[in-house]
Parts: sequence; structure tokens; C-alpha cells
Amino acid sequence: MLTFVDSVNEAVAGIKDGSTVMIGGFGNAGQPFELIDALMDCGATDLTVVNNNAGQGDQGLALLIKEGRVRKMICSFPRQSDSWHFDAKYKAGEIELELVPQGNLAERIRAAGAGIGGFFTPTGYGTMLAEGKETRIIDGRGQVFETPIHADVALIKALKADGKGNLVYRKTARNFGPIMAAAAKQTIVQVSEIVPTGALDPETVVTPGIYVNTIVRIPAGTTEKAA
Amino acid sequence: MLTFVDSVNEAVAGIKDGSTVMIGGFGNAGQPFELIDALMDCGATDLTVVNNNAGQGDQGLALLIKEGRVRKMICSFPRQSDSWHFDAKYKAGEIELELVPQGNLAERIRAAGAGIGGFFTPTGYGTMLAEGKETRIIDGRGQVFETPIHADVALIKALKADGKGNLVYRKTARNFGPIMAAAAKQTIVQVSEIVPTGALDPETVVTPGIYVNTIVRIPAGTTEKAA
Amino acid sequence: MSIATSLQTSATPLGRDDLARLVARDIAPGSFVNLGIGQPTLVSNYLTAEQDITLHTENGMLGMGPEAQGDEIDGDLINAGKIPVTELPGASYFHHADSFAMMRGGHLDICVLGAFQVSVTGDLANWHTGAPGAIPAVGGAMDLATGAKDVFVMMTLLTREGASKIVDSCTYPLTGVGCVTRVYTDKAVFLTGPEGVSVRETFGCTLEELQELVPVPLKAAPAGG
Amino acid sequence: MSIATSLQTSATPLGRDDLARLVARDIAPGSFVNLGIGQPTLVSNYLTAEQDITLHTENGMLGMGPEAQGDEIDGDLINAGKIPVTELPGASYFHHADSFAMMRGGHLDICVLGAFQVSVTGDLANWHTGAPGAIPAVGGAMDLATGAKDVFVMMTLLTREGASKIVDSCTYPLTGVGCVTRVYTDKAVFLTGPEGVSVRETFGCTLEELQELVPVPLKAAPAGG
Repeated sequence: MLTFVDSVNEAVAGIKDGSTVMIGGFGNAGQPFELIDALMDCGATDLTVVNNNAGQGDQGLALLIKEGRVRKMICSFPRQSDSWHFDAKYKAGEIELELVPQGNLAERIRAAGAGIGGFFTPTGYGTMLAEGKETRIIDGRGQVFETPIHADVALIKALKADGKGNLVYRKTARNFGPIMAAAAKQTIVQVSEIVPTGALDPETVVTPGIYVNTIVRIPAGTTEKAA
Repeated sequence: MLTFVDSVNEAVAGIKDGSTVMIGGFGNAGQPFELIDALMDCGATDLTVVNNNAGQGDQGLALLIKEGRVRKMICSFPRQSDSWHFDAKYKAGEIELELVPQGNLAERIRAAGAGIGGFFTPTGYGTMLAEGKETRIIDGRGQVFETPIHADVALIKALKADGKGNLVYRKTARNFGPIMAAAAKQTIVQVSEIVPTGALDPETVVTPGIYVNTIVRIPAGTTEKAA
Repeated sequence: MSIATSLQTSATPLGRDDLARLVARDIAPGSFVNLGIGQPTLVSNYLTAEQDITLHTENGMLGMGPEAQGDEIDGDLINAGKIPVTELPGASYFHHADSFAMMRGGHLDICVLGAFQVSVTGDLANWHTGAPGAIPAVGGAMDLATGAKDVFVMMTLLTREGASKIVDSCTYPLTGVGCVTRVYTDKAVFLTGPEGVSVRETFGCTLEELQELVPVPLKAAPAGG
Repeated sequence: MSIATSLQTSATPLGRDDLARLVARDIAPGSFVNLGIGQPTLVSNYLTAEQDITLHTENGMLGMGPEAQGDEIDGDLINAGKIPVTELPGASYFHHADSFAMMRGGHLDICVLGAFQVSVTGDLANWHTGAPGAIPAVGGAMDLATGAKDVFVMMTLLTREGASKIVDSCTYPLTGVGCVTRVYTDKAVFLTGPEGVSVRETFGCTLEELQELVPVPLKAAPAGG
């Protein structure tokens, strides 16, 4: 059931300890900063977080990690110049890392939303990221078996939502949003604008409302602080 | 390399005997009638055709089948009230049928375009359409291993193309077009309108031009004969 | 078995439209629903605006409206049965793989299908008679059967020859294993699943009379089932 | 080995920009190209309008333009290196799974990557030094390495310590097996693949001089290679 809420705190209130939480965004584009801050405030812990990175600087996901609220990261690129909180936790053995090639991350998230039980891909074949995984040769190419990544909750950012929860995004801020929305049991979206049902062209809807559970509006501009 | 041609005959001229040809459309919506007629005229034979159905009435794909040009059909729903040409060939043992659940058809075509070597799906598990296929239990559910469907050529219909070959579709005529365009080595598109590059909103492009090789314009209205 | 009498909610068997009305009434508000092709599409006639149901058609659309009439008819806007339909505000279009991903990923609340047979544990047979020489055609039936959260079947209880379509074990080729949760027939509503079959209500017959038509042991469903 | 002399196309080793210019020149007109992150992105500075190259960035865009300047900077429009870029006419946006499907499905003509090592048969090592305690990060490197029709590498031939990065067999953890087809370095262009390594041209050295730097047997590539 789709609900529109007035605050990010209300939006994330149902997130339980031990949840797997997908967080959209690639770099700052598409990152739901306000929802991540609310996740910080709500106190949920022992989280598995799925994101392309593992937090940057002293904000958002990095803070969640610093505070010990993230048990495990599933991501493609944890190490960055300003990923010091993750780096420290990792070196201290206080956070688990599942490192996933970015395309496998995307395809495994997509598989979860699409009901696929697993798939073979050439990506990673013959590398240490395939160690311990099932492999087979298909049409002469080595391939690795990869499994879907499901989540309890997805926190994503879109440009606009209509009254049915249909979403459109903006430029490269689209990135992981649509596939995370489909892969999570509960999808929570922050949007810049809510428009009347019928105002979005049905040809251009990117995420149909069936994938959306909770919507909160964060007016554009107020979200720039973290950029 | 993208080319714009003036006639459907020119568009299909490169299709060789023995090719696997995907044909878009679901019912009449999205069917590239003119391109199918041109395939008929060009003489290519011994074809494997991938389409949701197996021809209707005395036109298009049904005629190709009648004339013995189709060695094998890969489809989900061959039997219809007016599929007499397929029915006759099938009963005479003169055409091979690979019957595929419609969702597996779509997902296998998508897998080909996405470089997936194969995937497990619950669809068809425990049914005669899974006989002889690899199965396994994943998360407590029986699943069947399905492989990608690649093609030499895709014949599809879109609403508009720009100078880069980007495509948009119209309503439920979108259906198989986007996934077939990605799954075929050579994608041939008939469109109602060609617009200048830059005239399509980049947010609303459904098939990026990278998937398109040949475009021919069939002005809207002229295509209605078959509807 | 005095409970049987209380199951009866209609003095006569239900016609197709009454059955469609009943299914429509049982769909929870806000649901996303696929009505397949043929008889189940009648359900759409009885959905109310208050229910706010969103209809999916597997050829690539959410927010499908009623069958198109007159000038509304548009060859590019059809349902899975290839019948011209309309678009409601808040609709969206997507390609076939995205559409079936929606079904197969478990996002639809309910699909309603016809059937040749349903077993007591919810096995479904609705795509192929298995007759020698019959040309098989499956369409999206197997995807719907395995993908939706709840699979409802609408059918007559008996074949023309008087055989029960509720069976201990399907003799026709299966569409899906253990997928059907409810079966709406002209004579009764059955609940099926891992614990076997039970009867929610009967139409124009008692449970005892129903039992005479059906070759598997029937029991009344717990209230609220 | 008189053929060696004819391989030399430059009297001096190439700088990063000259190398980028060379790679740009070698990209066939109409190609779809991914330039990864870091040094290879320099190639975009030397692509000509006549070449009509379409750039892909794996975070969801085709038709990427040059780096954004001043007012053009838009936080929602960045490349895989998270640098603000611009949009060219005919661009398109898509989500991450669609973007990687494009790469992994073999639709990109060329990707250009940096490398720690490339083996004679085109094995690539560019994501992880394997050093104890190093935090691994892979990003899209493995997908690009296995997905593009041609994988070009741009790197200096030698490490700071003077070791050749063209090797018989990679000692760093692999990114992909047998995926690299060409290696552009400051001292030579190498062709790699199932038949082993050959040298297309040298810069500021002869083939013999190059051979002294590289611990695997080198030969001149056939003309047109």
C-alpha cells in the first residue's frame, strides 16, 4: 500500500535491526541523503547495506558505518580517498565486506526484483572474486554463477512522483534507483516534487508505482548541502 | 554502423538463408508488417523465427510459414483461431516448434542482449516444458535453467527514431521491441517518423541507438491495412 | 456436519457475472491485479473506484482501463487477449521483459486465471489438454501461475461431461505446482494449498451435496479463510 | 630484424596526451566507446566531430559530452569517475542494470582502461595490488574487461621501479582473462591475444631496444594489425 508521509523520520520508522537496506545513488547523484540521515536517527542497527560505495567523508552512510550500525557492506567500490570510516572498520575487522563487480551488483539486484533464482555471467571468471563460486563453460566462455540480492528496504531518490507512486528520475541520478525499488520488500523514496496522478506521461514513467511503498517530498535545493 | 534506408526491401536485403530472425509485436501492436512482407519478398529461407505467436490469417509471418521459409518457430502461443498455416505445417511435421512460456521468452531474449549465459526461473518447474532441462531448488523453490535466445536479425517497429537511432514506442506496441533490438546482431526498425537528433528527450529514450542498425520510415496510416 | 449449511451464501449456483462480482469483492483495496484472458477479465466490470485496483496486462502496461469503445479503439493499446482497452490516469508502459519481471518477481498481488483442473494442493492445469495431435500454446500462464502472490482460479466446477475439475491430482499437463490459493466456481469457493482443499462457501448446494460431485474429501474452511 | 626499424613512428617516447591522441585516432568512426576513469578519459579530448563517436558512461548514459565547466556543472550529471560532464544531442539515460547489460552484452565497440599488468595473451590486472591489508575495490572494471568487443589498455610500459607491465603471466590479481586486444604505452603499441604479443609501433626506441625492457619475446605485428 502506497503512503505519502510528511517527514523522513516517519518514512524510515519501520526499519528494523538486522535489515538489509539498499541505498541508491552513484557518487552524490541519486543519493537519498535525507533518508540516510533519518536512518541514522532512527537507531536501526546490525544492518547489511547495499550501495555502490561504502560511504565518503563524515556524513551519510560513512556516519552509519562509523557508529557501528553496519554489520556488512555489499558494494563494488569501498575504497576511496575519503572512505576513512569504512577503511578503519574494515582494518579493525569490525565490518564484513562482500565485494561485487558493479555489473554483477546491478544484475543481481535486478534478478531479485525479476524473480530470477541466479544467473551465469562471464564477469569475474578466472579472478579472485569468483573463488568458491560455481562456474561453467557456456558457448566456450567461462562463466560464474551469481545469485540475486534481495533487500528488506530500499532508500532511493527520484525527481518526481505522482499519486500512484510512479517515478521519474533526473539524468545520471537514475542509476540504481529503479532496480533497487524492484528488489526490496519496502521501497522508500524521497522526491523533489509530487505531481497529480495523470501528470506523468505513461510512456516516460521509469519506476511504476507497484514498486513504491512510501514517498516523502524533500524540496529541491534543500538537498544540496551534501553535494 | 547506423544506416537510414528508403525502402523495406533495402532494409532486409542482407538477411541470409538459415538466419534466426526475431520479429517484434504482440498481436498487431508493434508488428513490423512491412518489414515482414519485405522478408517474404527477399527470398531468405530456412529461417528460425522468434515471435510471440506463429502467424495469423494469410499474411505476414503466416505467409512465410505457408511458403515453407520457416524451419523452426520459437514462440509462446502458436495456436490461434486463425493460425491455420502454422497448424498445417506442424501437423505435417514440416516445422519445428520450441514452445516457451512468454515470460521465459522475454527473459531469454533479454539475457541474450545482456550477456547472461543462462538463468534459473521458477516458471515451468514441474511441467512438461521443463522436461529434459536442468533444475535445482533455490531458496526452497524448484527452478529451471533457461538459456539466452540470440538472433542474427531483429525486425521491429517503433514510433520515432532520431538521427542517432534512438527509439521511442507507442503504448503496448512497445512489447518485444526493446529486448529484441538488444538481442540481435542486426536490428532493423520501421518507424512512423524520423526526428532530428536532439528532438527526443534523453530521459524518455526507450531503445538507445547503440542497439539499432537500420531504419526505414513507414508513414503512419499506411501501416493500418493489416490491423 | 451442521457447519455445512452455514457455508451456503446463495440459493442457486452462480452465473459467470455473479462469480466475477464475487471475485471482485474479494480483492483487497489497493491491489495490483492481472486478470489473464477470457472469463477472468469479467472481474474488471465489478471493481469499484473505492477499491483503487491497478490492473496489469502482461503485454506491457499497468493502469489498464475498461475495454475501448468506438473512437477510443487504438491498435497500439490492447490487452493480453489482444482486445483494445483504455488507459487510466497514472498508467505506465514497459517492455515485455520488464512486464514479466514484474509478474515473476512476485509484485502482483493477485492473478485470476481459468483452469481445466486444480488439485487439492493447488497444482494448476490450464494450458494443454495433452490430447495427441493438439498444438500446445502456453502464453503467459506459467509465469502468472508462479509469479503472483495469490493465484485465483475461476471456472465451472464440472466439465461438460460432469467430471469435477477439483481433483486429487491433475491428469492434464501442469501449468504450475502448488500455486493456486483459491478456486471460484459456480457451485462453491475452494481454498487450496499445502494443507489441502477446504470449502469457503457453496452456491445452491450444501457441502454434502457438493461432496457428491467432487472426488476428494471436502471440509469447511475455518471462518475468515 | 630489419623490420623493426619500420615500426618506429616517433623519435621520442609518447607523453600522456600524445598517447591519448593516438588512441583517439585508432577508434573507428561511429564507434560506441567507454573510457573508464582516470588517464583513458584524456582520449575524449582528441576525438573529432567527424569520427562521430558516442561515449558511454556506466552510471547510465550514452552520448556523454566533455567535462562540465562553470554553469554547466550539474550534480545529477556525472561520469563514472564522479566528475561533472555534459550531455550531447542524441544522448539517453538508463538505469544501472540496463547500462551494464549494454556493456556485458557486447554492444560497446571499445573500452579503454588503465592497467597494472597485461599478459601476452591479454589477461588484464588493473583492480587490486593484492598487497596484504589493501582494501579491494573493483567498480566496473571486470564488466568492462569482459564485455567490450575490444579492450584497449593505456599505461606506461614500466613501473616506477622499471619493471615491465607487459608480462608473460600476471602476478597481480586478474581483472579478466584474455580480454585485452591492444596496449598503448609510452614506448610502444602492443597487440595481445590468443596468439601472444606483437608490436605494432615503437616510440623513441627500436624493437631491439624495446625487447631489452620487456621480459617476453617480442615480434613485429603484421602490417595492418
